[in-house]
Amino acid sequence: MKKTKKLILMASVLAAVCAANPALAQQGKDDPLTKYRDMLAGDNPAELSEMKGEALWKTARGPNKVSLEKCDLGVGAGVVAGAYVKLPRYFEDTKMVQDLESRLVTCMVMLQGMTPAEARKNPFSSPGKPSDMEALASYITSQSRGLKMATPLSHPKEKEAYAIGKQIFYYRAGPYDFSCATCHGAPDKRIRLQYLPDLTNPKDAREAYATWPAYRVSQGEVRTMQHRLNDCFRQQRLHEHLYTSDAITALTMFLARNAEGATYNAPALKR
Amino acid sequence: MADPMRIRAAEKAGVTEVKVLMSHEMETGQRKDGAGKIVPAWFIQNVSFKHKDKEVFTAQFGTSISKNPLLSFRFKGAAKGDKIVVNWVDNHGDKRQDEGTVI
Amino acid sequence: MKQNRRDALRIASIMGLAVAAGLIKPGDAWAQAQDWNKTAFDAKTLGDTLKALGGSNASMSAAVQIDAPDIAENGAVVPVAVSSTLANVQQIAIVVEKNPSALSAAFTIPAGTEPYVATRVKMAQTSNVHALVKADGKWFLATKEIKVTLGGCGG
Amino acid sequence: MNKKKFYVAAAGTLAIALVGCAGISTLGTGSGPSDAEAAKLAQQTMKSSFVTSGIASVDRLNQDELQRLCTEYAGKEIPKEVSEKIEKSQLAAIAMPASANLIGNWQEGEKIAQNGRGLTFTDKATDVGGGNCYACHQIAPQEISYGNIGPSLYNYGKLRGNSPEVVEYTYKKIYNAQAYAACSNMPRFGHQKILTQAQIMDLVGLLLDPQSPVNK
Repeated sequence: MKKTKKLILMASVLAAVCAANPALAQQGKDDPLTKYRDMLAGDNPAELSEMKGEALWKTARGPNKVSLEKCDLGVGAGVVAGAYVKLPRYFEDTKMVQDLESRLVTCMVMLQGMTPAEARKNPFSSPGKPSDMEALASYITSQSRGLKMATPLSHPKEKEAYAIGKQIFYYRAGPYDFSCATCHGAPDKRIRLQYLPDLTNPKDAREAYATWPAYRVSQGEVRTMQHRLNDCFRQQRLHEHLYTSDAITALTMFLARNAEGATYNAPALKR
Repeated sequence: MADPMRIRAAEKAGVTEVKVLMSHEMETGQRKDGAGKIVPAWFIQNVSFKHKDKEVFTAQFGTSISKNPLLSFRFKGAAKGDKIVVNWVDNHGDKRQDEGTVI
Repeated sequence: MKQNRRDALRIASIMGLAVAAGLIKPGDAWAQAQDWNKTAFDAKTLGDTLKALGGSNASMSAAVQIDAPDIAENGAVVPVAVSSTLANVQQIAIVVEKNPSALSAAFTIPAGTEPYVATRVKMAQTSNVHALVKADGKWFLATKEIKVTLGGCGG
Repeated sequence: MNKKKFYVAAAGTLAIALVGCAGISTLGTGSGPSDAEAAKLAQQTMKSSFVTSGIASVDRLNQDELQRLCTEYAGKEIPKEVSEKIEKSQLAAIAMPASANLIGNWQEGEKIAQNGRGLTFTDKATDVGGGNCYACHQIAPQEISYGNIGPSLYNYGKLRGNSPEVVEYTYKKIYNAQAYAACSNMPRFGHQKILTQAQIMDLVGLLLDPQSPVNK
């Protein structure tokens, strides 16, 4: 009897430890930024980008003067709803694992007749130079809101991408000796006042992936996963990666897959 | 041309809360570009809200309203289904008019 | 004075005709009729801003509330809401003391509209933020300090 | 896409779903490449995915011996002989300044601790970089926006005094943290030429000068 009780107690303690959500701790009473974040929640300028992206998706563009409405994002030609939570994935027609932005480039080239260079021309907006890619990503990701992350990991190329992504995550290099894990490999860490998701912990990994793309109030733009990783590499003091490169796809695969089961909730609003 | 606004207006117990997001750079005139040159100020100056042709709220903005401005206010007298007409004009004379429905 | 008013009315009716004739879209007519208080937006101090808005002095009042965070994670977007329990509120203004141009925004509150506004302002640095409220022809004031922190990786 | 194939894929996905409290390191990759194979593929992938941009050239991907070892032991316990080897070699490579007084100007040190710029592909070679110390450490109490990847340095000098040993250790620790803690997260500010000797001395001042707000 006593033993059973002890076991139950141990199990419940374990459960409590498992349930302890660092993301919730961020919103605890002692976090001085709680009020700031609460007041911003609800009115997300990303919605302007979603509206713009939807119009772009449906507008005939490129030399072929067709819209993207027949673009196959992995769940059927023209299907946007639920596409993002199943990316990145292997695509038979390109024989590649592709994330959303890589796939959009493919559609702009194959359907709309743009050159790859044209399609990749302005991936990240700057003041006065809005990016179609960011708007399209805002719209497409918004159509997965509320769904569970379910990135496939069955094709050998998907498995390979995951394994490569994991290696990149831990790869220390550059003048600062940083890897992704330097900032995202331990619980409850902050840079300045910003909490860093521990991407080696499933709970944080889910919460983090499920909230990109995001409208960055510090930049006044919706930033995509490609931009997030590009800027992480920049801050790591590595050199610049090519937009939609294999390294980014692999790392995204690793992160997306580790977010398995997360309820997708983006475009979000972040600092 | 300016991008559309997102307008939300919800009526509850006779009070309608209006929330509008406007798509605009809101350049302060203080920022320098990559080449070190000052980027000229470019910002929304006036916003007006009308319900049944009656002005129910107006705003004058300076350069320190955040990019993609949010504006929210509350007024009495609207019913569900009524239209709210929002206009803005910026210092270049660019403007935008959109309409929202009270829910 | 009377003459001016009549002129204004005449202009208004001409504009109305132009709109009706399809010469000017309603938005255009509206845009051309707007006033923007340059003097107020050029003012560097709370006092000069108040003067430009037509006030001479404002008294601190607990009937004016500023709802804003104590600390902002980023100065580019700082949420600020102003409300008041005063009767007959006609105008609300938000002033950020240490910004290059102190006045962020000024709002008119017609009868039937509640004395409440919420927006987001840019703050160059930690500063006092003032809410000016004109009610029954008199100006009232509330003040709150908002700290702006440095965030992110810093590069 | 073949529908049947898709359902098979979905079933496979479910089979590898995370269980309970398991960490991500235990997440199976099925028949994917081994770690060693993946490491090799990752090198190739990164080489083909990165381009020289501004001051950041592609050779930044090339690891030195320490980076290679710390990558190899990431998330694992580092064997004692490996960590001792790292610390010894890093300590031996520290260059001491000519000046006998290592306590620089704390006001300058504070600016360096606040400055997070330098060495990114958007920085210029002529930009004066900083240490970005507040990103990871609490230092002077006036700055409320500080990180916690590293320990708090508030009262650093007050707690330790400023004997010659403490001064020398502090300089060397900033110069090369790996000399005392193999595979530390802290950049090797002197060794990797992120900061100059004079800048490091100013940081020593920030931490040890009795007049610095750190020790008030």
